[in-house]
Amino acid sequence: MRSGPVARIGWAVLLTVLYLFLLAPVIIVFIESFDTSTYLRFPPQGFSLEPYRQVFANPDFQAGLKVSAVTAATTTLLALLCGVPAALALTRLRFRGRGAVEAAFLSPLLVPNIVLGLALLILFAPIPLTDTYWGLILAHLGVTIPYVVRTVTAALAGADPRAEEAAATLGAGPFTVFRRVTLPAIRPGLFSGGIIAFLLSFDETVISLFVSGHTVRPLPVAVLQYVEYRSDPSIAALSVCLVLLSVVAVVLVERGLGLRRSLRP
Amino acid sequence: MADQPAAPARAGYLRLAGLTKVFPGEGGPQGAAVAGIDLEVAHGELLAVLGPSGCGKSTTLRMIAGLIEPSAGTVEVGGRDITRLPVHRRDMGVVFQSYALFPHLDVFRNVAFGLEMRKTAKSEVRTRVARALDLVRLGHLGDRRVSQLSGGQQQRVALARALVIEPAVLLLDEPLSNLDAQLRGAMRDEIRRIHDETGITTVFVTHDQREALSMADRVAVMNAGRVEQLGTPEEVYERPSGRFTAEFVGRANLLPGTVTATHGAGGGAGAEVAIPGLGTVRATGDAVTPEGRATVMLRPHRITLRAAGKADAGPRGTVLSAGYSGEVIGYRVRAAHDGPELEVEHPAGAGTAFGPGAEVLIGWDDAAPRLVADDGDPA
Amino acid sequence: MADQPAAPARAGYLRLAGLTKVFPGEGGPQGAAVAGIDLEVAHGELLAVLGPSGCGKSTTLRMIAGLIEPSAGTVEVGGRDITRLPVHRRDMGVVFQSYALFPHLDVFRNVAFGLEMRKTAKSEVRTRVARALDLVRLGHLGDRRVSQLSGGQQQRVALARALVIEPAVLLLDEPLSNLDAQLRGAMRDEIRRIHDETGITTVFVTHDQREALSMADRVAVMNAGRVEQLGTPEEVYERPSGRFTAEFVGRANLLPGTVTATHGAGGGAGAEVAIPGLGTVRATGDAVTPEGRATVMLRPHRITLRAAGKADAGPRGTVLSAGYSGEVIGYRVRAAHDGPELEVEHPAGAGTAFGPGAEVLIGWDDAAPRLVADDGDPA
Amino acid sequence: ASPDTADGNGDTTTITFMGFYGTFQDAFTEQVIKPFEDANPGIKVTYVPIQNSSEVLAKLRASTSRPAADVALMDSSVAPTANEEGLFARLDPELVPNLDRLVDEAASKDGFGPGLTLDSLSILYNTERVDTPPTSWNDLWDEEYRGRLAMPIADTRGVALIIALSQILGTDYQQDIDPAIDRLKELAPAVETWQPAPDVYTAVQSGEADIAVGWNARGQYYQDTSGGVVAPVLPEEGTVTQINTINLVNNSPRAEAAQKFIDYAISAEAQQAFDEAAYYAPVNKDTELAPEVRDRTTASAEQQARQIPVDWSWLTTRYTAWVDRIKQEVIGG
Amino acid sequence: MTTAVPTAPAPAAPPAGRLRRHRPVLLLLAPGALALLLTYALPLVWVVRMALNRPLDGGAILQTVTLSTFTDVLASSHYWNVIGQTLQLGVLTTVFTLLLSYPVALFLARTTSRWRSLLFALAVAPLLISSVARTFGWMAILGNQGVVNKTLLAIGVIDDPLRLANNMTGVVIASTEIYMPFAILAMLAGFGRLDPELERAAASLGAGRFAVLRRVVLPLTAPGVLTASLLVFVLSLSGYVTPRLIGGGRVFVLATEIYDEAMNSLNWPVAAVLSVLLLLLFGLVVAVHLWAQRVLEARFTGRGRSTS
Ligand SMILES: Nc1ncnc2c1ncn2[C@@H]1O[C@H](COP(=O)(O)OP(=O)(O)OP(=O)(O)O)[C@@H](O)[C@H]1O
Ligand SMILES: Nc1ncnc2c1ncn2[C@@H]1O[C@H](COP(=O)(O)OP(=O)(O)OP(=O)(O)O)[C@@H](O)[C@H]1O
Ligand SMILES: [Mg+2]
Ligand SMILES: [Mg+2]
Repeated sequence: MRSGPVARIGWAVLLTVLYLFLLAPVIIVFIESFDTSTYLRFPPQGFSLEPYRQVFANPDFQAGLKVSAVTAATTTLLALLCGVPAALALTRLRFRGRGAVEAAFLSPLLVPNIVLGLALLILFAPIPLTDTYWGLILAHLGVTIPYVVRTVTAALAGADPRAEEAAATLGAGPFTVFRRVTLPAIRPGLFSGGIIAFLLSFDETVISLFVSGHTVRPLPVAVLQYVEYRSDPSIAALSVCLVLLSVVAVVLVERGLGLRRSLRP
Repeated sequence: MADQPAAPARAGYLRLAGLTKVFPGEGGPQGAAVAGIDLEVAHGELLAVLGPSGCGKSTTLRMIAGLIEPSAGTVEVGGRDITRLPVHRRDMGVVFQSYALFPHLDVFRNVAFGLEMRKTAKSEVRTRVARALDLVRLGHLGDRRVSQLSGGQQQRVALARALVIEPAVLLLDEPLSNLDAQLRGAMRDEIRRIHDETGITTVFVTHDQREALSMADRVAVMNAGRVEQLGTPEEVYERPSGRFTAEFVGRANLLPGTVTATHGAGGGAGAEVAIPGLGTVRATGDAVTPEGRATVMLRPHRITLRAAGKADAGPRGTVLSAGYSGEVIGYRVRAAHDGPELEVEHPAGAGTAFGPGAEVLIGWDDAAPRLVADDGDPA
Repeated sequence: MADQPAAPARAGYLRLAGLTKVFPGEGGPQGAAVAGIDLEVAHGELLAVLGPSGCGKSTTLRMIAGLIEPSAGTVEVGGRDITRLPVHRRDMGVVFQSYALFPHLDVFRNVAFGLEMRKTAKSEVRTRVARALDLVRLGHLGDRRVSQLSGGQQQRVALARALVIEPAVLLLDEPLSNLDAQLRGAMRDEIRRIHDETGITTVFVTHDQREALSMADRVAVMNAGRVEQLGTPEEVYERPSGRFTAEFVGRANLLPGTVTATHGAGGGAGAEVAIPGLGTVRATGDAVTPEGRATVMLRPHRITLRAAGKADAGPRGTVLSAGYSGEVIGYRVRAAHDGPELEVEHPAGAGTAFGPGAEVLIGWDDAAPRLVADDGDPA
Repeated sequence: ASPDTADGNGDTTTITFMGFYGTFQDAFTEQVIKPFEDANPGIKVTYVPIQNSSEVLAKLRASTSRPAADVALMDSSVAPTANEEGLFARLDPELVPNLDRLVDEAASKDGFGPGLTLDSLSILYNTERVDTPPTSWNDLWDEEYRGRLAMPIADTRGVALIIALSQILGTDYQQDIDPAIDRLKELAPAVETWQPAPDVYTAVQSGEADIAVGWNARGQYYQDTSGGVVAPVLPEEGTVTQINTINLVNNSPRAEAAQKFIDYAISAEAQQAFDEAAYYAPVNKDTELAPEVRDRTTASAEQQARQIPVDWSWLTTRYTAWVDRIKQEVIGG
Repeated sequence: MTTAVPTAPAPAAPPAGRLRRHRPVLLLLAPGALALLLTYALPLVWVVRMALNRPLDGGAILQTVTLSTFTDVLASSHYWNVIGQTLQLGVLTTVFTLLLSYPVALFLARTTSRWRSLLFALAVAPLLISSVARTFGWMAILGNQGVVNKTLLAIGVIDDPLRLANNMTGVVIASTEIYMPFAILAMLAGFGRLDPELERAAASLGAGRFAVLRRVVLPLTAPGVLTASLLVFVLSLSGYVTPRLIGGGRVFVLATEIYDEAMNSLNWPVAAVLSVLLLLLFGLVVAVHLWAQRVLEARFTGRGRSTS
């Protein structure tokens, strides 16, 4: 359909402005990350890679990175182990209360993280699971499983159940069908779900704030606490690193199931 | 064609007895999706299951394959009850409407899948897959990705995959419905050829009259979960048992009238029926109500129209509309002034064509009129 | 474009001149999606645009409607150039293939939409919508939700919505392709009836030969962005200008041979062509190459087969396969031993049927053979 | 989670110390822990950084049977609670001889952990952007500073400010703080931020705010690192001392090593090293600070003269209520 | 068709049979269900239990069953102020997020540009970027010395810095940006009915650009907008990082109060009560949403409307 040049240009300008708004913090953080001053100032006072060096030299960040990586990896693995079978049951089996079960599996998405964080603190503190790897992993598991269930469910819905039936008619038992037909078909979804779970866990801040401590302190908490005391370019540099991590994840997810299907709310 | 010398007298190899499926939460106006089907398919026979959308064809086929658990009834193959056998232990080749090829495997591996499940030796797998691919004329495409194949080729891979395991029974669910007209004709011949070469007992589901009639040894016409009629293509087309079959298998003028005389019995039965606007029509068949009423079926292409001279005798009519379609001209004709409206098909090109309003003489092939039980269930 | 007795002498009401569309980034092997179309549609005429998938039918229609901007060429209605007019200012009723009904409005509001855009008075909207709904026989369903309608009903709502604004031109894009066979026949008659009642100039796009031939006043056969032939249904079917039209509009045996004699000229031209296996065939038409070669078109249903006695003269053949489909039996016949393979269609039921292997005598209707220019572009 | 290497190989004992996060950690590790470890090869100190005293309290509560630390820092406004709950143990004067050498404010009356650092509330200002430096608490109300104030007072700083204001207004904070609260309410519209991020010192340095209240020690530290842009002022009316106490965690299996460490931390030697780096006033009478440093801490004679006395153990019971009042009446009002 | 059936005729599935049939379901659901029980259901029960305790001075907890903590909290005008600010933040953020996301979602739903994937990724990728990092970026943009004020001061548009940070304004601006990707995704998912053919149909019937937008696009996209509004509202009600870092200490929302009570005041019962209140607020919002969705859905399907 054709539209006048004024409308077209106006529309383009509006979209550009909106995209700029959306990307503003990332752009600014990127610019600031090369500054030479000891606190954030605009415009930047100079150009240096020193902030990046500081990030990698900071023992808190190093420790946080390790905690976050270990936690996210373990959480992802467990979330897949819990979420994939559930998604299978939800898409491939007929049983009474299926809708309710699905709602239950997705419902943690509707509970505020701050409440979940407090709840986990109250539950974990006496055990004591706070400030431990397992506490952190369990805490993250609750919020990542729904995402895995959702992406894998989407992948399963997209995979033709007829192919599974065909395999059965060709003599494949249920487990063989899963291994030889279902699994290859949902691999992109599994992959995307895993990446998203990893990133969610890696970036999780609020819940971690409650259940982590100084022995096991994940990176975002370390960053938040750092930001509460200092705002130097190294924190911008760290943010840029986190952004890059996300970009890598986005690319990987897009290669897998596709962003759109993976992130559907 | 004619009357089926092909249908062997052997007892049914595949037998369905009282096969029924009620889906949970169903049982509304229609009741069961499949409502007690009894059917025997002879060894080596090709049976078509023909019926409108939603009549339960796929459900029946899937119960045979073991993909749906029947609510009641049994499935037997070669005298063995397999009703409770899980899918992967039945020996059935299934070709799905959507083909359901494994997208992550190439053509060769798709076809080999069933043999691998049977732990067939590598070398034997190779030769048998090659043979199956040759059978469907895809010998050269073994290492193609499934996504690189055309619809017709995919269809043939699905067929090869089902055939290579040499199943006891081959089941096809509307295998041609995704193909375009051209390809469909070719695949029709192909499936029939393969069936004749392999001799595998085959059940195949379709809602396309043409497909069923041209391919099958026998046709089971289904409607609302039941088998309406089971017979050779010609039986089903020429001697439909009821209104549903008459109208679903080809087009039909169904003309109610009053029986004035009957004669003969069984296959040779016939009657004379007075039809308003058409006079008395001699028809074969014995479907006469106790009250002496009957419905006569006249296929549109068995009716002839001639330009009506003033003096000509015989039933007359007025052309309401004429539609040219190359091969034939389709007319709608009103018999007499207030008689029934008839559909008529004339070969086009040769002879005269009539425009709307033309007065015509209506005639028909003597063998054409056929009595049909009016089961009051129009298609 | 042959001679057009049916086309009225009035000047074109809708005129396309050099209409062309090249999609950005296109221009590959095929070049333009629409490659310079000249077409005139008379006031009140119903023109069918017939062609295979992807030939540019929709693109053409959308350029007429203003939904796609042409790369070149003009669109005129009633002598006024509207090529640059935005969609909503053109006065065209469009029926989309997917119907494109507004799901958030009920039937009445869907139909009323166009009138509301024209700020028609409330009371007038009411009467005109009611009239349009009556025209498509949906008068009783005004307050239904669109999702509660069957496919055929939705189709009729779309039609009413386009008609109610009394557009200068009505454009239909494969309006019947989503309907099942039964409904399709009925809607075909319906659209023709409505066209005859309203007299609105109509262009309608289809890839279904039968639809185009039976409904349209004239048919434009399109291929690869161009109009191959424009003519009445009969012209297009009986006297195709080239191989593409011959094969796309109906099925055809195309038999190459050597011209032994020609006679007549213009409409009365003819030739004798020697065809291996069939002998010498008299055909109408003048499509003869300078080298004296020609291609003869023989429609399958114009060929007759007879059981061949030992002594019978005339071309012979062997039946390769036979397919029953109720109305007709389709044969594949090999002429002589090494002659061309012929498709033949016989009316079923009456007369004899042949099984594979039968020896037959091949004959044809004298008026049937037709010379066709071999443009070397098989459908 | 608690390192339990005490019985590992007899010769090394590792004690866990919970201290504040940030620059405090840097200075304390460098000036106190390292020399201590050098002097006592058998003892290692692990520094567990925490955000604030509440966190220490929460952590210790959660780990009463197997304490998460052996030694912990705690603000004197919170410490009495921990003492009362039995989270901390009384010190053995035999093992901590330096207890005798403490200044009065730092000395513990009931035998629990003594003060480790003395600090006081001050006014911070940006020397580049403020023409007339503030000298008095009353200057905060000056029209000139309107909209340029950073007042992070929803914590101990607010409590200290109330006490200072009560002193100025001539009321007794143990009786009635309404006047002080009312005075703060007047200030509310002029405040730019109640919770500068990252913190006041940076906010003043960057110019996000020009005037702020903050702790003197960190203010002095930032004066150095900002090249004089940030300047702390100890107001002429005097100020309130804030004390961080160093405590022995109850049930610590390494109580002896822990008390050895505490003794060292409050020794004149450690105090001098640490305070010269971090600008706290020393708790040990014997500490001799370099004069230029001493003048910038509360230990200066001038400041000593103007100390506003505070009863922290009394205040413990009111602390939360006061903070709530600040939040609800001053900030939220 | 008289076939002797060797196996027993299948009676209505006996209990054992039912278990057998349901065993795969139970096996597949078990790990996930267990994990969610442990990490989600159980903690929530614990919070509710904690809310029935009483706080004692200095952070000790009296184990009891009483609603007095609830009544204390609800009697305090401060907490009503907190709830009010929470709602204010939620509503403002939701409105702005929807307004700014709608054009982007519409654009992404309709564009056929070959940059489509990239533009889509740019619009939703921030979702996967740590919100701490993004909030930090906004601190650098909105502050008195931030990018906006520095720029405007430099070009002389303003004399005094705009107060964009350390208040509700700043929190709303940053939150809007942070939740935009969520809104865009939710809208895109809900724009399924937005068939471009419908817009063309409307245009062919004489609808100009604006009429198409108002009469066709808006009603058709309403379900997507509704879903997005629920999502954003719910997310912004519980946002913690942004109010904390940009709120300047004067934006009190339930999330920050819960954190302060739990981690600084060590007042777990009050924190739990606030959490329960937040959950109730959520429940209310979700209920309203479901109702609105049903109403909207009825418009498309005609369900819930008696058709004569
Ligand atoms: N899984 C199911 N749950 C509930 N009802 C079903 C299910 N599968 C099919 N049905 C219903 O059972 C009836 C028969 O369906 P079936 O698929 O067998 O029809 P069909 O003859 O194959 O039709 P088509 O030609 O459209 O494929 C239909 O009414 C259908 O709605
Ligand atoms: N928006 C577009 N961008 C690029 N190419 C297009 C676009 N629309 C159509 N085409 C191409 O233009 C050619 C003609 O398309 P068009 O839709 O007109 O075909 P059609 O005859 O209507 O086919 P069908 O019967 O399948 O609807 C096709 O090759 C198609 O791929
Ligand atoms: Mg089916
Ligand atoms: Mg098209």
